[in-house]
Amino acid sequence: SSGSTGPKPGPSTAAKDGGTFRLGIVEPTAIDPYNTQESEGTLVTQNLFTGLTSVSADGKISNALAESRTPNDDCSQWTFKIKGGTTFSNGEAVDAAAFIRGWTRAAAKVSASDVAYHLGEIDGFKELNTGTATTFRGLSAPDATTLVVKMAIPDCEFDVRTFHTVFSPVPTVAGAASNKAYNDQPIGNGPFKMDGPWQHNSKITLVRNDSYGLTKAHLDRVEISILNAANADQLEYQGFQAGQFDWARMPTEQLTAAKATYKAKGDWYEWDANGMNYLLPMLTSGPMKTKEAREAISYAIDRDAIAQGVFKGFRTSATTIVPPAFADAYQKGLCVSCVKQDKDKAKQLAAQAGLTPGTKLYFGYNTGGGHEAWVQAVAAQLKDVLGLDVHIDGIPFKQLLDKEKTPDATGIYRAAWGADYPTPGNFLNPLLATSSINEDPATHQVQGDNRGRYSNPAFDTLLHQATATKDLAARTKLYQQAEKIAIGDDLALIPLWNRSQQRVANNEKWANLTYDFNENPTLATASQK
Amino acid sequence: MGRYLLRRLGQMIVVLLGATLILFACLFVIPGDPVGSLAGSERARDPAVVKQLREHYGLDKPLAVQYVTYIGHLVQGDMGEDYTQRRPVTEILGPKLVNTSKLAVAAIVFDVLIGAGVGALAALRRYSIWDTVVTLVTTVLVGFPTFVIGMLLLNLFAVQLKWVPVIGDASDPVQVILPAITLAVIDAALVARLMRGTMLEVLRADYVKTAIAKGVPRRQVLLKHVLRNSVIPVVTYIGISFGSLLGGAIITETIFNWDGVGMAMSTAIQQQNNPIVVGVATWSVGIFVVLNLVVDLMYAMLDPRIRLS
Amino acid sequence: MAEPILKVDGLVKHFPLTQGIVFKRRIGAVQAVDGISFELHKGETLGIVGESGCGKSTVAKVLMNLERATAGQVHYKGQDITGLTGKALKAVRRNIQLVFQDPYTSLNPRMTVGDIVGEPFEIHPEVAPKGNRRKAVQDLLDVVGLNPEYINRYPHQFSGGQRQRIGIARGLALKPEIIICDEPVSALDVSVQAQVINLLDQLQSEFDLSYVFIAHDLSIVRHISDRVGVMYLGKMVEIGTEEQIYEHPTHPYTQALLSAVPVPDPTGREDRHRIILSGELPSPANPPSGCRFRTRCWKAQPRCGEEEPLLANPEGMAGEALHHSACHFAAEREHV
Amino acid sequence: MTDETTTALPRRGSTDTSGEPAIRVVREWQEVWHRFAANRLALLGLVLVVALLVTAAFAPWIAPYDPLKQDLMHTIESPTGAHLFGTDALGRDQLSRVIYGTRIAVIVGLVSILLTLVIGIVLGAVAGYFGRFYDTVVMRGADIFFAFPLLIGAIIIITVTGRGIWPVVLSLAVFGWATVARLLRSSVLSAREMDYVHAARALGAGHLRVIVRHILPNSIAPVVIYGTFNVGTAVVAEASLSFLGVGVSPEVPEWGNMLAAGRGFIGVADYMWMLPSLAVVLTTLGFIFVGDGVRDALDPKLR
Amino acid sequence: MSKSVQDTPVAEPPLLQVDGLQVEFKTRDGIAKAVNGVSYSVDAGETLAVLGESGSGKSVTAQAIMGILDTPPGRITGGRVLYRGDDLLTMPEDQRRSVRGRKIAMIFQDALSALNPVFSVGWQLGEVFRVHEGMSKRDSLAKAVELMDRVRIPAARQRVGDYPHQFSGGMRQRIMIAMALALGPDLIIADEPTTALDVTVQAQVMGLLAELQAEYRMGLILITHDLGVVADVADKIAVMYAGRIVETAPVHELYARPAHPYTKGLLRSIPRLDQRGQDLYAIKGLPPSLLQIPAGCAFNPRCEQATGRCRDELPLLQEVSDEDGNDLPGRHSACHFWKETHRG
Ligand SMILES: Nc1ncnc2c1ncn2[C@@H]1O[C@H](COP(=O)(O)OP(=O)(O)OP(=O)(O)O)[C@@H](O)[C@H]1O
Ligand SMILES: Nc1ncnc2c1ncn2[C@@H]1O[C@H](COP(=O)(O)OP(=O)(O)OP(=O)(O)O)[C@@H](O)[C@H]1O
Ligand SMILES: [Mg+2]
Ligand SMILES: [Mg+2]
Repeated sequence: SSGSTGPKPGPSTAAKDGGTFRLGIVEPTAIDPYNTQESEGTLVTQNLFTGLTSVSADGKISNALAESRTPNDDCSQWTFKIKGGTTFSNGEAVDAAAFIRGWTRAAAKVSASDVAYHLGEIDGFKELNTGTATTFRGLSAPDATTLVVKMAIPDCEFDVRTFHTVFSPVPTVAGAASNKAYNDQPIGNGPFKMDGPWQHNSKITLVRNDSYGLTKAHLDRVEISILNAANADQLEYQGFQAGQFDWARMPTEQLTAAKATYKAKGDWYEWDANGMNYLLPMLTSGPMKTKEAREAISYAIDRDAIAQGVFKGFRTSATTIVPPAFADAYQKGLCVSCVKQDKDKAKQLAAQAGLTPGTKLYFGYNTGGGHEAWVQAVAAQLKDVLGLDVHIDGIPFKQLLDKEKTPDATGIYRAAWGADYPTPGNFLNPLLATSSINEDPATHQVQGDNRGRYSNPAFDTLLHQATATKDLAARTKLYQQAEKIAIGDDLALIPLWNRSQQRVANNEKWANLTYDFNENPTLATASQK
Repeated sequence: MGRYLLRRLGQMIVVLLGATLILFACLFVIPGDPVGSLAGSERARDPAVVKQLREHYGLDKPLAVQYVTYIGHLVQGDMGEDYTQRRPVTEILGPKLVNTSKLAVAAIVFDVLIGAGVGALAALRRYSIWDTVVTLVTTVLVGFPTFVIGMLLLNLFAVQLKWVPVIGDASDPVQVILPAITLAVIDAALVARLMRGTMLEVLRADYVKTAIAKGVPRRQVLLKHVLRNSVIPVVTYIGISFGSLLGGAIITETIFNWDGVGMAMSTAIQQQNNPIVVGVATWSVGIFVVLNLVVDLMYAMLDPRIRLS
Repeated sequence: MAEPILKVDGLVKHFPLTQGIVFKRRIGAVQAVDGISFELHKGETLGIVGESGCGKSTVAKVLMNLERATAGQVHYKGQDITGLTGKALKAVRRNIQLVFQDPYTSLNPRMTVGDIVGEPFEIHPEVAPKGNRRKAVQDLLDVVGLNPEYINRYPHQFSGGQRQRIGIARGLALKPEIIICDEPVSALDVSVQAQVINLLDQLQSEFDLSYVFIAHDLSIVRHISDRVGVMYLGKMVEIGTEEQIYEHPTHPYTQALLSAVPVPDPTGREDRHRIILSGELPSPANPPSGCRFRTRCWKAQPRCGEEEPLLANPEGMAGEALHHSACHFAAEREHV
Repeated sequence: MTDETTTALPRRGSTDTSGEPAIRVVREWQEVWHRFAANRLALLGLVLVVALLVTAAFAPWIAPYDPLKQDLMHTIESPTGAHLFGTDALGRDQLSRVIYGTRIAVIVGLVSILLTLVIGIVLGAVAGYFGRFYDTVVMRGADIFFAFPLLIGAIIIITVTGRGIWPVVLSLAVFGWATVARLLRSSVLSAREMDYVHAARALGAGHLRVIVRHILPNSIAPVVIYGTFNVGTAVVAEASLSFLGVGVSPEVPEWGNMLAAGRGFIGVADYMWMLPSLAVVLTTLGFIFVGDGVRDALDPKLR
Repeated sequence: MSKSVQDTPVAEPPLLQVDGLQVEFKTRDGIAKAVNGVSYSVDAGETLAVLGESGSGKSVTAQAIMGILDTPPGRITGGRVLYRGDDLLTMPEDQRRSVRGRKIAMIFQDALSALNPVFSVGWQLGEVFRVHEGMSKRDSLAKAVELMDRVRIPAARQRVGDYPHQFSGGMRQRIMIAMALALGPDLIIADEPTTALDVTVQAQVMGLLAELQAEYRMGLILITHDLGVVADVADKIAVMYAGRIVETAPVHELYARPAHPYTKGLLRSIPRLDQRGQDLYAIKGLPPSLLQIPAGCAFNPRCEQATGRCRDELPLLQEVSDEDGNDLPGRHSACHFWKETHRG
């Protein structure tokens, strides 16, 4: 069941104001844009702040507060025209200075922001980030509605990045990122504002921002309950069933039953999201060193059987790293070995690679993510087809990542990636570029996200070309070529399945409700029926 | 007596130091850098950020120094700052502790009322249908893991019957009932069996005969003479079951979305959020030691033959 | 006379007296035993009589090293045993045994009679070789008048008297040199009592055993003892041969005691001359000054409250009947 | 006359070893067995326990399928003739997994409890009997271990050692002994003041003997109850560890794993958690009945 | 102080009458017949002493009367216990409870285990008043002190809050006595009340009992081994052997002329102050096993006069008469050869 189902936003029927929308999330790391990082935090921050651009669920970028975004010829400088006359909910004007303020605040050393690296291409980031400067050299505001961004690393798709919440404007009251009072009750310029501070582990309440500068929201309030991470999906779904929530995820085990109940009612959403699940092979040492070995593994896995048997059809097999949600860049079937299980080919390649039966293969995965079942299925298939001695090892997430980073890591690891903003580069760059290995010279640990240590100059060159290409179609082509090298040829990552998402929503009560790019409900458009 | 208390308090400090030291050592052995990667995300942390955080948390210093620093701060009531939200541990744990205490107290009340009551009933009606029913029910309950019991209860009362909300509010006393029962069930079953066992012995004691011979009504014989003597092991058990309560709280809190320390602890361990782990452990040792001091005092109160010295 | 086998010297045992339930405060001490000295010779029986609560059992326990003496020494064959531990203590205990006063609590409810009586052999395997033990146990049961068939029974299946005999059998098992009997026959019917007494007598003559025999029954004490000590409130008030104590008691308390002995003959019971002691019974936590008996003594004088009478030969007495008595006005009473 | 009253005395150093003694000495264990066997519930418990052990020993012969054999075409199927207990999320036969699960249950349940009991009884008895310094050391030590709730302690141990059965067993013992020790200590405290303990000491019995023969038998009942009761809870604790993601590896056929995997199916495919629960319950029941039986059999007053 | 049996009006039923009481215990080795048809009675103001071999069923009988037998393993298999004519055994529990403590009180043989270790003696003494008279805690405690004084426990006021284990054996026993005396019952069953007491205290306690007896016309069943005490206080005596009454007699007559060989042996065993040097007399042999009570007369294996008849035929309790054939009131013997024993 690829593609997506569910009520489309469509032309809004005369939306009625009012109503309280309720849903559950897990405790975010931060809701202040300087450090908002995961989907849950983004849900809050994005409704509290409006940045330059917005992105639709299917990855189309459009202007939000920006009226125009123009790069110079070599994309070493970007000029954003900002819509005038909008204010923060405290009445302060949202001007270019507000953006500079926000970006500077996030990049400053004291913030130790986990997401500031998104600003890393801007000139002066280094100095700010290491504390040798206190102002952001690359940013300037010739007038109140013009923001000029000078790039240290030219990037022709920089504007796509500005969708990320770290690029939000902040009012002067925000102060430094150590201002805890603000962090817990940010004052923003979004469709909603905070109703009281963040009650950690308990509740976040938003109310409509009636002074919002763009299309105002319809909902009066949004009540966000904070749930235990360990079984949030269970709680969300139970809460939904009990009528306590209007929007929910559900545990994999309950999907079939939930779909049967809610699809007919029109309360069911299902789509392939902007993420990818794959196996991360360790390329520099151990059994996964050769391309043949990786292909053998890939051929040995029966993705369809697992998608049907284990996921009951709620996952679709993947053949790429750039997900199908990126319709323009998507190259179905790129990974040939991913298309269909082929035991003979697998055996043959394994023999070539010296992956003899009985070879030990480490297979790491993180606990607490519900990965146990499919991991066992994959392991069983590898055992069956190739006779490998697969050692599956479930450990906490953090340990898993630390393990992947060590220089002597071998074997395969369960991995997944989700997009921050809609560009193939957001997959290819962090996951596969040589620069993303960023090995610590002292410990030889990987410090970037390319933990498989894939390094191919041809691939790197293509990526560079892509970021320097202004034309979207041409850029996409370059990305496709790069992906072809890394996945099609080298199989540096082994695609497993697309990131499929399912949600239930109370559409008896709500209209104009759908999911957004970050898999969150579109609170800004939703309205009472 | 004052000396006794003082000595116990001194021992309490030793226990605290011991427990935190063991914990520190354990955490040290766990591979990986606690601030090296982001919690719960596939993304690596910026090396610059990592370096900065390591300095901020003093992780660049030797373990012994870290430990001494921790103890130094602890004395001043400062338990450090956690790694994910970068908030003071005391601020994070404070409300959680309150919530868990509510749960624990309610659970202990259930343990005592239901556990001891049912156990006493079984003992009084030994070999009757009651006894069998109690034995069966208590064993069957023990056979079910806490999470199954919790989920069944939640499913029935919150999802199906909608008597209570799924996502509870720790400040509502009614909503503590389900999680407290879940938490108490296994201990209550054990208390019931313990009670039954000791009570059977006490019931045969000569002094019970004396009381009957005095013409004391059966009810009073049971409530005063028998109960007081049977309750001693139960009190002991309640004191020590605190540990299992906190353990059970992890699961109960997960299932009922009860924002308590058990939950915090288990997530913190997974995330290597060591300040929280050490914080919870320090609290729990402290509470435990105090609790057991109370239990020991209660002993002396319940059984005058026991001399505290 | 030869060296005494047991020599007790200024034995003191005080129990702390506490008040309050939770916060126990020490408010004084029960002076259960307060300076007692006596000697026990080989082959001799020393009877100890005295009011209930006067410290007889405590003396027994301290002699056995079951309670640590607050002060004073116990010499066994010249060796001070009060501080012994480990092997040395075990060796001494091999030769001194105690028959407990309370036959209910002194038997392990989870051991069969066979095990209880056989335990001494297990602890001191040199006494009875392994193969002989069962027989030895049966013989012991037989000796104390218990049916050897009961060997597999548990204590709660016996009557009080039967239990007491189990305790005696256990005490006899090692055939120690000294047996301290703390009211060993109080729960027995006279016939069984007679058996036990005869048995003790017989063992004594055969093995030259020494007994410390604590009892309330003065007839029994007289029957079995060579010498008798009379205790009152933690003190020894009179000590002498059986003849001296029974025929020529000089301490008023002893006289009162003897006068109160019930005679197993109902004839003329209405006109017996008993010395009925009056006055407040003093507490061992707060004993009277001077002579401890003075509060109930009909002879009491101001001197008695000021000066503690020592246990010595009373002045102005001589002859056969001369023996130690702790009374300023020690004198034989006409009546008895 | 008086001759009749005296009976032959046991002579010192008598060498009479001839002949069987007239009276049969019933061995203690015979006794206990006798009383145990008279208790119907205890026998039922024994049957359950023996069945568990037999199943564990002969699992490969009893189980209809390979417990690891996956069949992705037939996942999460309700009980049928072919799969009496249905299949799990990977199409493995639930019955076979439950049967193989007995092996781990025996190891986790029995071994961990035995370890717990051994450590707890030794330390508890020492603390209670010797008192003072020993008591303080043991009890404060126990406090340290108490302070870590079992699950949390187990998570820490397992995080250090890695997942597996033995780390689970180890953590159950390491964090369980303190309970036993404390439970035992409190009953030892009252037992050690009994006259029969004095009596044994008066006989010259050493500390070991006094503890083993006199104090333990009279104070162990709560521990026996706790121990047998906890065979089941150990298995359940294992399940909780699986729930928290630190139990044994998920492919291992083990009840806790099955419970943890099945919990998501509450209300959807209940057989997924009910059957392993049933197995745990029956095991627990078995051990509790046996424990009660043993306790009663050991107590001469309760027959 | 002593009252002869004849004084009691005939019309009134005896204070307590035990009639053919039978008690057995289930043991692993079989049924132990501890009490095999015991009958005796006490009138108001009268003292019945129950003598007998240790293990002969004296305490069990008492427990059966009080209704505190362990059931199981014990079982009352027959007989009646009539209190002022009402059968206690068939009485509803509530009614029976109001009799216990208030009308019939018991002094236990083993004082330590009979006192609850976790309550102060004052509390336990006071409980009687709280239960039966609805007294307040404070008043009941004052009463407790009074009682303790009465049984001559030194410094009663200070020790009222102490616990049983802090008292000496004799003191505990006196506390038990105090507890029984508390409400001035009609009947006291005293199971070896003075075994742990020295003679002076014993004399006081017995004196106290006698006083109360005279004052309230209290009946007393005194179970004891102390033939001295019996001689001092008893009005009549019942002698038990192997769960049966083998002889009953008014006190003077029993001592003078026992009518059963067992009684005779018992009396001969008494040590006397004036007797020294020789071995004490003791009845030969061992008490019978209750699992296998010898056929015929239970005493026959130990009896010097036993004949074949004694082994075959169970002697019933029969009236004893003097040489002139006059029935001796209150005298019974369960010996085929009572005549020989009594008159010989
Ligand atoms: N463990 C103890 N703690 C406090 N006081 C005690 C303790 N043991 C005994 N006593 C007190 O010591 C005194 C002597 O007691 P002991 O048992 O030696 O008396 P006794 O002479 O054996 O009396 P009885 O004849 O009644 O057995 C009593 O006042 C008793 O209350
Ligand atoms: N629970 C029991 N199980 C088996 N036999 C018992 C039980 N209780 C008492 N008996 C037996 O009943 C008989 C009578 O016991 P009881 O206590 O009445 O004796 P007694 O006459 O009071 O003796 P003593 O003078 O020694 O106290 C004894 O032989 C005893 O072994
Ligand atoms: Mg004594
Ligand atoms: Mg008796």
